[in-house]
Amino acid sequence: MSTRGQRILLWTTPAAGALFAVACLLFPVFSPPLSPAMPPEEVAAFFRTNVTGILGVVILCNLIAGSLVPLFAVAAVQISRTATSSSVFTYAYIMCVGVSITAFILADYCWGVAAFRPERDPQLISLLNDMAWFFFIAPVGSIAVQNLCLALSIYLDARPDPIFPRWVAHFNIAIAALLIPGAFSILYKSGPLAWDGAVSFTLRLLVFATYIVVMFLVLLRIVNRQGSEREVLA
Amino acid sequence: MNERVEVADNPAAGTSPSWRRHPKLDQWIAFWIVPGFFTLFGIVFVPLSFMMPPRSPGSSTPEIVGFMQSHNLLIACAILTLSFGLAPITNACYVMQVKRMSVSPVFRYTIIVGATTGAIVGMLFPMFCFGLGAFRTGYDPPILAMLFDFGYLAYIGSLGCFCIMWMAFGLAILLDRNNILPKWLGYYTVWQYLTELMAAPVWIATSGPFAWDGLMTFWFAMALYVPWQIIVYLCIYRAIKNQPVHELENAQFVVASSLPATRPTAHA
Amino acid sequence: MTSYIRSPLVIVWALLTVVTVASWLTARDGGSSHQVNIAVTVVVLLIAALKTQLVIWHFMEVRNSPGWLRAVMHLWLAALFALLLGVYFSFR
Amino acid sequence: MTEVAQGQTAGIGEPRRDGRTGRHLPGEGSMWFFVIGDLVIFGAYFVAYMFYRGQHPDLFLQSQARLNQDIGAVNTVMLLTSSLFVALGTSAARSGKVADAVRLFVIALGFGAAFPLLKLFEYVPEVTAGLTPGTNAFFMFYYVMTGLHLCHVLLGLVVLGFVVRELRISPNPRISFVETGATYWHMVDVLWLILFALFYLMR
Repeated sequence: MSTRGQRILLWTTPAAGALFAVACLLFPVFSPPLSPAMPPEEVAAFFRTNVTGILGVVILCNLIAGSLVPLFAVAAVQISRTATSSSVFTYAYIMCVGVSITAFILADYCWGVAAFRPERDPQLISLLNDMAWFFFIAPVGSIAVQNLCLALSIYLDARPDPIFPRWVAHFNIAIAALLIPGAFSILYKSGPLAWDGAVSFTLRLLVFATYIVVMFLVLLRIVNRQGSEREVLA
Repeated sequence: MNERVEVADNPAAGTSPSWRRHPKLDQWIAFWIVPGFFTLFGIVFVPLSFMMPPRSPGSSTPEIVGFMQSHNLLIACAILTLSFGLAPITNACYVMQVKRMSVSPVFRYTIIVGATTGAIVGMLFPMFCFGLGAFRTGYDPPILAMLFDFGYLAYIGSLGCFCIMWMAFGLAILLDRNNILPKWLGYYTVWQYLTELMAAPVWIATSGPFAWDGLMTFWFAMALYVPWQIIVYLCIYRAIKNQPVHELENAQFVVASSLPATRPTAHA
Repeated sequence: MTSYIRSPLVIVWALLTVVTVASWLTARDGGSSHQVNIAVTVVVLLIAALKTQLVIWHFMEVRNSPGWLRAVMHLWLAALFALLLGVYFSFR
Repeated sequence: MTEVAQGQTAGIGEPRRDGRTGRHLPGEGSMWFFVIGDLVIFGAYFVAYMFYRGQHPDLFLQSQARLNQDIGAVNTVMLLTSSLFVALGTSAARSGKVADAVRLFVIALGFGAAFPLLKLFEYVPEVTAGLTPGTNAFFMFYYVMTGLHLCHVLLGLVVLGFVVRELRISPNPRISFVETGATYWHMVDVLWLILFALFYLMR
């Protein structure tokens, strides 16, 4: 079985990553990130003055929302190839990817709906904005579990010549640990843990970007090494 | 888990620590996460936030505001946000056993999709409705009341994704010829489907036995669901324990290692 | 096929149908003014219990089943109708 | 037991005697687990209905008066007749008369299929007259319980279909499968008998 399909899908990742980076840099809500302490009237005013920028990025993100899925799908295939006794982590990984992507899409929608009619009651605009930030920053539970599934599969790989290098497991656990504080962003309105803070926002996005780049390179090497070996399908 | 202790006494093969050589370790890790996850859930839902048993849909506005803006609710939501990723592991345990059955892969793919959508609409979304209400003081009471309704309706009234999941799971058990899980568990799973049907009226009734905190929709469903959840895990425990080593997906590597192939089955 | 008409099951079925019609007529007469009517309720519920017993016993073949199953079925039937009547009368 | 004496002359329609014990569990044991459980669950629902009925007797009585008792009674006879043919079919299959069994099960399927159709004639006028689950507690109970039962009926029709299929295509039909399907169908009948009394007839 050839790995051509995996390689083709894997190579969509750089394009997806570039589009996400552009979206992130262009998004008015992120430069600088809106403070959670902002009163509803100011949030509404912000949306009124930035309709074009917000809607543009929202539509772009709506289109590219799932474009990192191929990377995760290739990761899932490689997880299923590790010699563990079952596919349990592959299944958990796939479900987590579905949940994470949906949370991102919901965040996108909430920002979009807020910008669609910015003259709406400021309370509602603020509510939509809060909800969008919640969905964007907080649901790290699924990403963390995703990484842990990958890491455990690597640790437990019984092959004499393991699929993944062992450091990838450590790396995934480190990434999970760095992402986890994001869950507590809903408890704070200021400081590093608030959704515009150094830990929940800046660190989180940088960590995630690093993760995508590293995983892309790792998977590229693994898929190239896989050669004609049969894929173990879940 | 006594197998693991004994295996640990074996001389390690290669450079890996010996605990990693236990052939079913991945399944056992996933399995033991489950009770932990449900215990955490129980603590967060009941004594921490009093989200469960459900508040009455007929609560007065001050009651709703008081509940929605309690700090404990916010902490509960943060904990759930952190741990809801364990739900897919829970479901992966079912899916793995379905994979071992003699049935078509459509069953496990159906369960995967049902579980994914279920985690989103049945957990992520209601959690954020409650979290949002608690996050910002100063929302208008009608907005809080809407989030309250949305949260409970999405949590208790999410039907279709679980229907399809229980249907696929129950049918897979009934059609299976490998006897991975007992047949009567398949029939019990049919009642899970029944409880989802019973929960449909929560979208209509605002009080009485069919409201989301009602006897018919909530308490009877709980009386069926809680034992089911426990029984299903006992059955999955047995299924993992009884799985012969040569059927494991890593069998070719495990048999070659220091562990004798017959050893774990001797405990089964 | 005609030999099936002489089956004992047909007699059971005839009995079931007759009591169904009887309970239906009872309820119609008693129900013209839709008042609480204890007599109608008791008759109707007892007929339902009888019919349930007949179906379980003869159609489901519980009469030839192991003792535990017959015990369970009797217990269920007795408990259900006792509870139904008990709850009914507790609100009188 | 008087049946034991009859056992020697067991003819058509008489259940087979199990040579070893004289007692025989019809169908699979797991189906009986389901049947008993389902009866207990429905029993709990029935008692809950009686309880809430007792709290608002007038409301329930007035609402009950608006149901169509005639269709209810006809449906009862439909299910009873269907059950009779299922029972006859089961015993025919047991005594090896597969062609008869197929015919009897098809007739049973016909009577069974009349049930949802008649139910439709019952529901549609009620809903168009504004009697929906949201109307009051009685109609909520009525729609939920009859709806739940209707789901059982539809599932039962599918099961009967599979029984017919087994009898037709299998050279050596599994009697236990036929018995399992029959047991389920009789349970559906039992549930309706009680539903009919509680929702349509009692005062």
